[in-house]
Amino acid sequence: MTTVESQLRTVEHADRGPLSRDEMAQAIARDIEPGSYVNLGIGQPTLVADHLDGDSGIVLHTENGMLGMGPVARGDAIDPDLVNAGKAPVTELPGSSYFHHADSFAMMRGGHLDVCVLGAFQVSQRGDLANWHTGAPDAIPAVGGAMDLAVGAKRVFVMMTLFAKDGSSKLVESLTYPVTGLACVSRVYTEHAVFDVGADGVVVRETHGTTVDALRERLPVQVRRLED
Amino acid sequence: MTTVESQLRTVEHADRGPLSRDEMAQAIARDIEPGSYVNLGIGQPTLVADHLDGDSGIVLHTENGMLGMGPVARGDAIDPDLVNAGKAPVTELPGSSYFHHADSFAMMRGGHLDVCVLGAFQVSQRGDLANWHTGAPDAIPAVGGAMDLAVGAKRVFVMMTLFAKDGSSKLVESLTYPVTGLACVSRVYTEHAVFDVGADGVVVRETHGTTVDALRERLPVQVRRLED
Amino acid sequence: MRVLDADAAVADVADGATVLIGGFGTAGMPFTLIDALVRHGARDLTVVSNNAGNGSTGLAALLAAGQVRRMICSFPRQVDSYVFDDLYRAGKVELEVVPQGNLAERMRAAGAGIGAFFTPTGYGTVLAEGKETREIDGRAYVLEYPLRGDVALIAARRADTAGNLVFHKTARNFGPVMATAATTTIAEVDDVVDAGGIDPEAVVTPGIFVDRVVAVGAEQRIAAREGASA
Amino acid sequence: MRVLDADAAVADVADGATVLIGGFGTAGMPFTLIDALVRHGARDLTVVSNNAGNGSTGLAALLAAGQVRRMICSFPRQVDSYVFDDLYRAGKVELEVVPQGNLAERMRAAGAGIGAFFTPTGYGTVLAEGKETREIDGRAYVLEYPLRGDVALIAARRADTAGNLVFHKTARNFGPVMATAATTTIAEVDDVVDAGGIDPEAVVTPGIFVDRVVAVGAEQRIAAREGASA
Repeated sequence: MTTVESQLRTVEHADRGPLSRDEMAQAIARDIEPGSYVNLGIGQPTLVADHLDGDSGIVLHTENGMLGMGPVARGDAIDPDLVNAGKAPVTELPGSSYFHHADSFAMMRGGHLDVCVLGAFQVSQRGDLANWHTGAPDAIPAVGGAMDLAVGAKRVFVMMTLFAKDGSSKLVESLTYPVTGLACVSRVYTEHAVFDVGADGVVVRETHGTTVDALRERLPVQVRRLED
Repeated sequence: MTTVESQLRTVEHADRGPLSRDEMAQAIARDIEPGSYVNLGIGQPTLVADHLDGDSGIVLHTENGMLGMGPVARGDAIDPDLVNAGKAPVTELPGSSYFHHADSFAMMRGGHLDVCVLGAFQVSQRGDLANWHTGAPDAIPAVGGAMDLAVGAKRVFVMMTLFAKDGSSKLVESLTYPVTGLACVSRVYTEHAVFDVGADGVVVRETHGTTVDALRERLPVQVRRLED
Repeated sequence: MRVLDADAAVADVADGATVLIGGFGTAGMPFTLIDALVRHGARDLTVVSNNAGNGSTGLAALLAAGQVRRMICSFPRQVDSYVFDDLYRAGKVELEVVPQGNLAERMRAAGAGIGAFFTPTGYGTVLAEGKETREIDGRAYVLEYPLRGDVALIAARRADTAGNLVFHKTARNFGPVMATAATTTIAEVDDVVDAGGIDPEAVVTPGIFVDRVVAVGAEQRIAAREGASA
Repeated sequence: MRVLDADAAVADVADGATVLIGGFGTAGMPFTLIDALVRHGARDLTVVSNNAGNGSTGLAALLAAGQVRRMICSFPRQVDSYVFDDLYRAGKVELEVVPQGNLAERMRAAGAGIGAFFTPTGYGTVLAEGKETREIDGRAYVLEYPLRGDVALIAARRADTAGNLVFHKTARNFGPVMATAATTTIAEVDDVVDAGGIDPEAVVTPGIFVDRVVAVGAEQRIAAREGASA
């Protein structure tokens, strides 16, 4: 990841297609420093775990009260009392620890996690996040730990498709979906490109199967190159 | 203690002298219900422990992080890592538990202790407590857990002499010493009498070596009998 | 602390009570105590729990019995929350959604004697609408208040006769926090050992927070859980 | 987490830093780390600790070396706090007295991301003068703010290579809270075992809160303590 962090110019990989979900997960894994404490939320971001180097010393947190979470449990290893935030059975690694919910969320809210990876409905150019509610009037609201994760980690990465099914960009000028957290996302990984977002607006770090100029045609936000 | 709690009339023990310190401690011990969780502060109130019935199931809390504290340690039983709030070596009883300072004071502040027994410089008729600072200009201020204990327990008992060395009453209309806590004391044990204090003013529960009328001569506060 | 059977343990839960129920999904859910509360029949309950029931047992059974007037939780909607979903859509149960960490911290505040606290979680969202906010050291916070229970029903691995509890893996979740936040805390456990049978350094919930213990047995706990997933 | 020697562990403590130092009297005081901090020589420190030193070793030695500009503590005055007493009366050290539970809760808030909290402790006393107050549900509270450290120096019984800590009896006291409240937490321990060598259910301070560990050995710890009481 050192190379990525010290990256000075936007890299355009136009000679290939967009990233697959696994390749997105791999790209995120590559950007997580060895020794980091990481929360992978639920759903797609949990794929990142498959791409973490076992020797990296990266420790996974699950907000239901555990550090040192191991892979999903199978067969006899399944213990219904050992589950992740998505309530799937998991395993424990040597050096793990258990704690109660107030301590677990104090750990998150207190900024002790290095990285949190979340899915999203929308991310704004300044890093506002919408990922908990579609706003549909008949939906039963359910927030879980989404708002806590959004404001808690030192760096919040979003993993999402760049465009919704109707073709609209999920990277937006201002959120139209209900807010999860304001100015909390630092980086957005999509199949077409990786973006930094925040007070300075949107910067394209790399593209996959497209170019910055081509993206500009399709996105409702101004984007810059790293070298701009 | 059932008899004491259901007491309807003030009892005057005029045919004996004032209570000794040990008798005061015994009187307090008698008023603590079996199964109570109790903090005995530091100094004189710790004498109460010597008078608790071993079968009473009363559990002692020490604010430096322990429930189930046993007697003072002697000889080989001394462990410098196992001390009470006065930093004297103590022992642990079966069923004890250790916890950190934030948890210990959460336990106190949250009202989980049934009784706390404290010393005092002054107690006001409405139950205000002064026990942390003489107000002397050259004294180095030091509060410890006094203010936390004052506001935390369900019932705060004070154990003190009724009169200061200069003969003035330590049971007062309004505090002249710096406040530890407001309206927090429920009962005051002295060598001459036991008082209830609070919103209804001062009620004498019992006297030792004196009478209610004789106390009225010496006290700067109005006192009532239980039956008044 | 008293060791009771489940029916005796919940016998004084009053109509209209606020009941804190442990568990994250089914991990740490006190099935035996909830079953007893269904038999007891207390109504108009406000239930605080992370979820709003799974399948048809446990909290879902309490909801199905029509005993719950209001749910306070972080994540009601789940693949198997059909009992709650139907009641909610029919207008038969009220819902207050609270971010999971605020839910835990509000109960922690109740147990710790904190009058209110400023939390960054939820600031700028619909869940903070109408709430007091403040900027402190350049960060925006929402003021949240304690959440107290009349009763807490929790599940632990083991108790000793002093009421100390230890838990099992992520089934710990809300149990220790709820134990501090309720007037009366009732724990179902696999077994009860003598005082001294739990290492004082490893106690998770000190006995001061536990009023009643119901010894369920590991077998019955597993059976209840399997009933839950059936 | 890195395992270092004591001098390397404190080498980057800056002049003017806020240093949280564990211990209740000498129980849980990190003598080895404090000795290293004296050798290191960082000055103008703000030290947060329950007391203000005992005898002439540990925190008292740091004070005697003139490295402390300001003490934040609950109970400076003790039978053997003569080093602090003399410095204070000579106007060579500032003092902020904080009720013990507020001290612990302010550090807990710092570690837990709480912006401020309303506590009943201290209301109506000189220690709350000038502070914001509020009545909530009929009770009076004072608003208190987080207390953060640049560095925490604590003593624990044992670490594993994942940085998890367990403590020893009442020497636990402020250690776990301070570990959460500092940018860099340094723990001296009797020994370091492999990951897995501490029961995950019995971990008191998870490794996420521990940056550096110094393995002191039980013998050296006892020697340091005896030096302290000499």
